[in-house]
Amino acid sequence: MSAIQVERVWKEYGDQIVIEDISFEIERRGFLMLVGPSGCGKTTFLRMLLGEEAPTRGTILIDGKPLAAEPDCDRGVVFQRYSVFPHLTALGNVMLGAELSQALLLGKLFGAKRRAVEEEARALLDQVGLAGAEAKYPAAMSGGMQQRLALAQALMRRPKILLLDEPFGALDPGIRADIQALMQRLWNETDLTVVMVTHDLSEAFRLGTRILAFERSRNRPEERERYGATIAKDIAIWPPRIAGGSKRFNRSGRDDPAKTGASSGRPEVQAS
Amino acid sequence: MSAIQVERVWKEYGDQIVIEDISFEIERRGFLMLVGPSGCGKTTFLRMLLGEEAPTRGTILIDGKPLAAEPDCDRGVVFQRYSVFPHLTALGNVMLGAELSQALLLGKLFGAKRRAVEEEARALLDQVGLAGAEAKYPAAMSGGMQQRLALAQALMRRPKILLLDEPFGALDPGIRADIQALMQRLWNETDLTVVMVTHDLSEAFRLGTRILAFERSRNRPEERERYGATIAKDIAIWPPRIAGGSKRFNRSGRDDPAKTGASSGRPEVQAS
Amino acid sequence: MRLLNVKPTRGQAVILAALPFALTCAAYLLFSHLRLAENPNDKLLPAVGGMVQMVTDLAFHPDPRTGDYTFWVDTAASLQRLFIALSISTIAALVIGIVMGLLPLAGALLNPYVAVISMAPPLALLPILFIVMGLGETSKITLIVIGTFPLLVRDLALRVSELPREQFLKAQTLGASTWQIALRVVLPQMLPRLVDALRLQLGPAWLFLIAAEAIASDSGLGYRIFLVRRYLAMDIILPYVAWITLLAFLADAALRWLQARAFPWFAVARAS
Amino acid sequence: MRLLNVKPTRGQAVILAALPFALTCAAYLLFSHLRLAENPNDKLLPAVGGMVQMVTDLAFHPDPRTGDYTFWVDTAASLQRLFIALSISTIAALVIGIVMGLLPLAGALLNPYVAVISMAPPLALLPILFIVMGLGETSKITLIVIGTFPLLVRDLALRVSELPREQFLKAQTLGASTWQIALRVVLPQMLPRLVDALRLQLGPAWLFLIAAEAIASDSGLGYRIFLVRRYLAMDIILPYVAWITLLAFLADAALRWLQARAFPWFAVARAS
Amino acid sequence: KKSFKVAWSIYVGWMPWGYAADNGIVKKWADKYGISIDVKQFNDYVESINQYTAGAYDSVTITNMDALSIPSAGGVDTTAMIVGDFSNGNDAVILKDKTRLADIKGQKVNLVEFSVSHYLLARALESAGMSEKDVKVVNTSDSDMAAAYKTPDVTAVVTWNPIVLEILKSRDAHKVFDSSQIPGEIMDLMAVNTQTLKDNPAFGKALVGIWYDTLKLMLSNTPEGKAARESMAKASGTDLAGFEAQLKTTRLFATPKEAAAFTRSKDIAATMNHVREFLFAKALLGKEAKSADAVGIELADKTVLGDAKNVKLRFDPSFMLLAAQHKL
Ligand SMILES: Nc1ncnc2c1ncn2[C@@H]1O[C@H](COP(=O)(O)OP(=O)(O)OP(=O)(O)O)[C@@H](O)[C@H]1O
Ligand SMILES: Nc1ncnc2c1ncn2[C@@H]1O[C@H](COP(=O)(O)OP(=O)(O)OP(=O)(O)O)[C@@H](O)[C@H]1O
Ligand SMILES: [Mg+2]
Ligand SMILES: [Mg+2]
Repeated sequence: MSAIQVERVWKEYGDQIVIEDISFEIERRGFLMLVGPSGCGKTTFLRMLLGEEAPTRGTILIDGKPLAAEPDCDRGVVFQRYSVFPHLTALGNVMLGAELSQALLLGKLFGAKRRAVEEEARALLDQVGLAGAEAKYPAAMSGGMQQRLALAQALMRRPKILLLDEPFGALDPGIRADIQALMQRLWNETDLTVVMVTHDLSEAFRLGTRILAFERSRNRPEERERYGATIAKDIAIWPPRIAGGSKRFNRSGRDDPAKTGASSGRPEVQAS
Repeated sequence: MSAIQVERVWKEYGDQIVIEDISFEIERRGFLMLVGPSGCGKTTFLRMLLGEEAPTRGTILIDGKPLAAEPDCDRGVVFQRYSVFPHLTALGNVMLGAELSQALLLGKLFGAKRRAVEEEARALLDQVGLAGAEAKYPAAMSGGMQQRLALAQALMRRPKILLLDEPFGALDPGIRADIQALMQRLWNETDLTVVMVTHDLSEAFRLGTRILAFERSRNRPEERERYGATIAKDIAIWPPRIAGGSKRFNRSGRDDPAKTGASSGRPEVQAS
Repeated sequence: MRLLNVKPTRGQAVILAALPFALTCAAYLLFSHLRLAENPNDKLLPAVGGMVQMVTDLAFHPDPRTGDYTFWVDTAASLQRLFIALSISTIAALVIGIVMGLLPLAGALLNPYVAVISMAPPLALLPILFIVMGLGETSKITLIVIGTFPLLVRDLALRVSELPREQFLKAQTLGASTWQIALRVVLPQMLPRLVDALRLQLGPAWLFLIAAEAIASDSGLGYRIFLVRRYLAMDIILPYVAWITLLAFLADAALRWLQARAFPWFAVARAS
Repeated sequence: MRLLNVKPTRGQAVILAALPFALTCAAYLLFSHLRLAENPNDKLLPAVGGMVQMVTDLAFHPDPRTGDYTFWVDTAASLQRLFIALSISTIAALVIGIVMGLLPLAGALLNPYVAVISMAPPLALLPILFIVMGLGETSKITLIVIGTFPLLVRDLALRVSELPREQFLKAQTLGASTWQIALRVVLPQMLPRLVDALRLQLGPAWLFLIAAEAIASDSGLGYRIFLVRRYLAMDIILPYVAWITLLAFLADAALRWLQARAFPWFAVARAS
Repeated sequence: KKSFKVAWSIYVGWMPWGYAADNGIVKKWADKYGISIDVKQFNDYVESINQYTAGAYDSVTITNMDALSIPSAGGVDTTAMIVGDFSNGNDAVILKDKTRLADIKGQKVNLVEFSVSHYLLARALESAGMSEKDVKVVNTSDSDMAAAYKTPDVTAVVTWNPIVLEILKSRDAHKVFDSSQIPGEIMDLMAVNTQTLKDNPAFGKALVGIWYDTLKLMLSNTPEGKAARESMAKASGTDLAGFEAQLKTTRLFATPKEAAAFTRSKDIAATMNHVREFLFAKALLGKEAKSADAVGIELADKTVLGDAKNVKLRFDPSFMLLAAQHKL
C-alpha cells in the first residue's frame, strides 16, 4: 500500500486557484522531491500534507486512511527557519517530543523517566553530529547546526512521514553538502517516507527517489489567478535508489548490540 | 603602482590579536578573493580597508597614499545584508550617491539636475538587470535583486576600489551563478579593483585573479587570543585573468557612441 | 481538533467581538436600574436616557451664561492642547533622538541623563512647573511635553542605534556627510518609528492632559470631569469618559493609517 | 573626521555623562541661592542643607505621634502597593494574553474589547472605582491594575501572535496539545517579553499610585507629597521626587538584570 | 446593622476625628454601644462626599453648602447631626498687591469652583455691590493653590486654611474679605444618612460622644491637650504653631450646649436661604430643579425651607442635646 495517496486535490484561496487537480502516490520509504518556480504552490501542498490546510477539493490518504485535519506526531516537519525552539537548549529541543507524549499535564519529565529520555536524546544528537552542543541554545548555533537539530527533534517522535520545506535553502554550500549526506543516511537508517521541497535541482537529484515538478501551465498575468499549478514532470531517479541499503538506524541504541558500528558511517561534521 | 599596499598590519581588540603582521600588495584592477575559516578576521580586515577600523600597527596605502581614517567615496562596499536603504526605491537607492555629492545641503536634487541623475541611474539599473524594478522597495525584492541593487548603488559613485563581504553568501545557488556572472562583467567593464570575502572556494576560483587564504597558525584554545591570523596561502589564478578583456563598461552611456552594444552581453537575469 | 486550530468564521468573529461590549452595556443597564429603583435621584449610575439628554444639552444647546456649546468647547480646548504638546514633543524628540542615536558624543552626554529623567514622576513636579510657567496654557502643554518627551526621545535614540551599522558605512562610501546621513538616511527611517512611539505615548498624554486640566483651567474635557465630580454628576462624567476613549481610539487608528499610507516600505521592512 | 565617527574614550564618556547632572545641580544651587538671598523664607527652592535635614528627620527620627520612621513607612507602603498591583496585572496579563494570542476564538472575543478599553483614561474612572472597591488598599491596587493591565495584555497577545507559526506546527507534530503548547512553547518565550512590557508600564504604574494615594491614604510617597503640597513644602517634595525617581530607576535596572540573567537565550534571539 | 463607616477629610475643624480614631476614643464609644465604627481618612474632600453620596459610607464630615448640593440634591436624605464649628476667617478672598475688595473687579479669580470658596466670593461680591459677572472664575485645585499664587498671572484667589495662611506669608498678599464677615454661614458638620440614624440611634450617640470627648481633651490647657493638638498638627502636615493659627480662625463649639444653641438659632434659616439661592443659580440643585425650593431643608424647629415633600437635608440638634444633658 502507498504511504501517501493524493487524489484529485485542488487548493483555492478565495478566487485564486493555487493547486489544480493533482493526483499521485508515494510508496512507503520513498524520498519525493518537489521542485518548481517560486510561488507555484509547493509550500501550500506541503502544508496540506501536514494537515495545516485542508484541500478545497479532493482527498489525501495516509496509509489508506484520510489525513487527520491537523498536524500530529505521525508527520514530522522541518522548515527553512524557525523549526527549533529558541528558549530550549539543543538537548531540551530534542527531548521535547518525548516529554510531551509522556507528561500530558506538565509536558515536562522528572527523575528516572527524564534520565531515560535524556539518554535517548543525547544519542540522537550524536547521530546528527551535535555531540558536545547539547547545552547550546539555537541562537548560539550556526544555521547548519540548527537544521541538524531540527531533524533530530523531528525524528525523536519516530514519525512515519517527514516533510521538509527547503530545509537547507539558507545554508552555505559546504555545510549543505554535509547535511545532505546526513539526511540521506537518516533516510536509509530509519523507517521514513520523506517529502522535500527544494529550489536546488542538483539537491533534488542527489537525494530523491523521485522528483515532481510543479508548474502553472498558464502563467500570463490575467490567467494567473484562474489556473493553478499541476504536475509538469514526474521523474523517477535511475538507477532506483532504495532506502535501507545501509544498516538500519537505531535511535536509542539500547536494543541494538552493534551500536558502536551504527555511527561509524557518519561523515565528518563541520560545525560552522 | 599598486592599488592597495598592506604593510605589516596588526589588529588587536583589547588583549585579543585578530590579525598578525600581514603584508601584501594588490595591483590595479585586480580581483582579490579573501577566504578562510569563520572568525579568522576576514571581515575585520575588510573593515580596515574600508577605513571603519584602524590597524593597531602597520599601514595601508591606497594608490601610494595612506588610507583615509574613515570611509569615503573612493571605496564602495557591499555587505551580505543591509547594503541598501529600505526606505528608498531601487531608483532612489541608486540615485542617492549622486544626490549626496551634488546637493550638499539637502542631499536631494530637483529639476533638470535630478532628471540627469535619474537617467544615469536607470541606465545603471538596466546594466545590473533591474530594469522594470525601479519603483520597487528593497523589501519587495528577492535577495538576489537586493544584491544587484547594492552593486549598482555602489558603482554609481565610480569608486576605485570595491569591497565585498560575502555579498552572495545568502543567495540560492542558481541566483548566485547569475550574479557572479554579473559581478565578473562589471569588473571587466569598469575601472575597479575588487576585494571580496567569500566562504565558497569555487566562487573564489571562478571570479578572482588571486586568492588569499587567512588562517590562524596556532588555534589551540589557550593560544587563540594571543596569535592572530596570517596569510596561509597566496594563490594566483592560472591562466591569469585580466580585467577589461571584454568591452569597457560605461555607466552614463552619454560619452560612448556604441552604447546599445554595451548591454548586449548581459546574461539572462532570473528575478527570483 | 486542538483549540488553537479552531478559527471563527467571519460572522462568528463579529458576534464574538460584539459580545463583551454587549455584556458591558447590559451590566450597566442592570446595575443602573437596580440603583435607580432604590433611589430615583441616585447619581452614581444614571439612566441612559438622562445621559443622552445631558450630552444633547451640552452639545447642541448653548450655555445660557456664556453662549458656548460646552461639549464642543471642551473638546476643542483639550484637543488643541494635546495637539500642540504632542507636536512639540515629537519634533523635539525627533531632532534630539536622532542626534543622540547618531553621534556617539551626544549619546554619551545625554543617554544617562535622559534615562534617569524619564523615571521622574511628572505629576509631582507640577508645583514647580506652575511657578515657572504660570497657570495658563503653557504649563498644561509643558506638563504633557515633560510627560511624553523623555520616553519618546529614548525610544528614538534606541531606534537610531538599532539601524544596521552597514547603512552608515554604505552612506559614507557614497560620500555622505554626518548631516546628510541624518537627513537622508536616518530621518526618513525614523518617521514611521516615531509614529509607533507616538502611539504608545497617546495614553500617557491624555492622562497628563486630564491631570493638568484638573488643576487649573476653565475649559477642557478633563476640566469638566473634575469640575462636575464635585457633585458626582456621573451623567456628565460617563459620557465624557466614553468620548475621550473614542477620541483616543480614533487618534490611534489615524496614526496607524498614516503610517501605512505614508511609509509603504515600512510594514514589510519591520516584519522581516 | 565626520562627527558620527568621533567616539569618546571611556574617560571622556564618564565626564560627558556626568555633565548634565552637574549642570542641573549647579542650576538648582544658583537659583535656590538667588531666591533665598531675596527672601530667606522662600519655600520654592529650599537650600540643600534644609532638605538634607528634613530627610534625615523623616528617615532616622521616629515620628513622636506614631513612633514610625515616616520616610521608610511611606516607602514601604508605596512599594508594597506597587508590587502587589504589578504582580496581579502581570500574572493576569500573562494568562489572558497567552490565551488571546494563542486561541483564535479568544482573540476574536477579546481583542477589540481590550483595544477599546485600553484607551479609556483610568484617572477619570477613579470615583467609580473607589465606590465599588472601597478606600482600602484594594482600590489603590485596582487603579494601578486597571491602568497597566490592558496595555500589558495587548502587548503580550501581540507578542504571542508574532511567534512564528512554524513553532506551533512543529509542536503539534511533536504531539503537543493546546495546553502543552501554551505551557512549554508559548509561556517560556513570553516571560522575557513580559519583562520588557513591564518595564514600559513602570512609569504609568507610579503615576497611578501617586494619583490613588493622593485621594485616600494615610501613608505612601504620593500621599506625603500631596499632603505637604498645600504648604508648598518643597523641602519634602523635592527629596521625595528624587527618591521616587531613584526607586523607579532601580526597578528598571533590576528588571533588565533579571531578564539578562533568567533568559540567557533571549538577548540573541531578540537581536536576530 | 452593627458596623458603621465614617469618612473624614483633612481640615482643621475635622482633625479631632483622626485623633479620636488613633487614640482609642472611637473604640471606647463604639464598644459602649456594642457597635463597631470604622473612621477613614480622606485626603480628597470631594471624594469623601462622593463616597458618602454613593452609599459607601454612613457618615461624612461636610460643610452645610456641600451637604445640600451633593448628597441632598443627589437624593440621599442627610442629617446634620453635629455642627462642629463655623468658619470665622478660615476662608478668605486674597488679592495680590491690592488692598480693597472693590479692586477685584475685572480680575481672574482662582478658586475651587462650586466650593464654599465660590460661595464666599459670591457673598463678598454681593457685599461690594458686584456680581460674578464682574470677575472671571478659573477653577484651580486646592492642593496647588499655594503654588499657583506664586505665579505672576494669578492676582486673586479665594481659598481656605491652611492655604490662606500659607499665601498670606507673601508680602504682596492682602486679605480683602473673609468668612468672619459672614459669620456662621460656612458650617462644618458631621452629616449622617437619615435612614441609618433613624434605625441606629446608637451610632449617632456614639459619634456625639466621641466628638465632645475629643474636643474636651484637645481644648484643655493641659499637657495632654497640647499633645493632642500637636498630634493633629502633625497629621495635617504642619506644626503646632501653624495648627493653632488655623484654630484661631475657626469658631469651634467646645460644648454640645453651644453647638445645639447655634443649630437652633434663627440665623440658620437665613444662611441656608443664601446657600440654596446660590446653588440654584449655579444649577447645582439638580437638573429638574425649577426653583431654589426644589430640595427641602428641615430646620431644628422642624419647619421646612422649600419643598416639604422632598426634604433631604435636616438640621437635628437632638443628639447634641443628649450630650449636653449627659444622657449618652
Ligand atoms: N494563506 C494564503 N492566503 C492566500 N494566498 C496564499 C496563502 N498561502 C499561499 N498563498 C498563495 O499561494 C501561492 C503559492 O504559494 P506557496 O508559498 O505555496 O509557493 P511556493 O511554491 O512554496 O513558493 P516558494 O518557492 O517561494 O516558497 C502564492 O501565490 C501565494 O500568494
Ligand atoms: N569590535 C570588535 N571587538 C572585539 N572583537 C571583535 C570585534 N570585531 C571582531 N572581533 C573578533 O575578531 C575576530 C574576527 O572576526 P571577523 O568578523 O573579522 O571574522 P570573519 O573572518 O569575518 O568571520 P566570518 O567568516 O564568520 O564572517 C572574531 O574572533 C571576533 O570575535
Ligand atoms: Mg515555499
Ligand atoms: Mg565576516
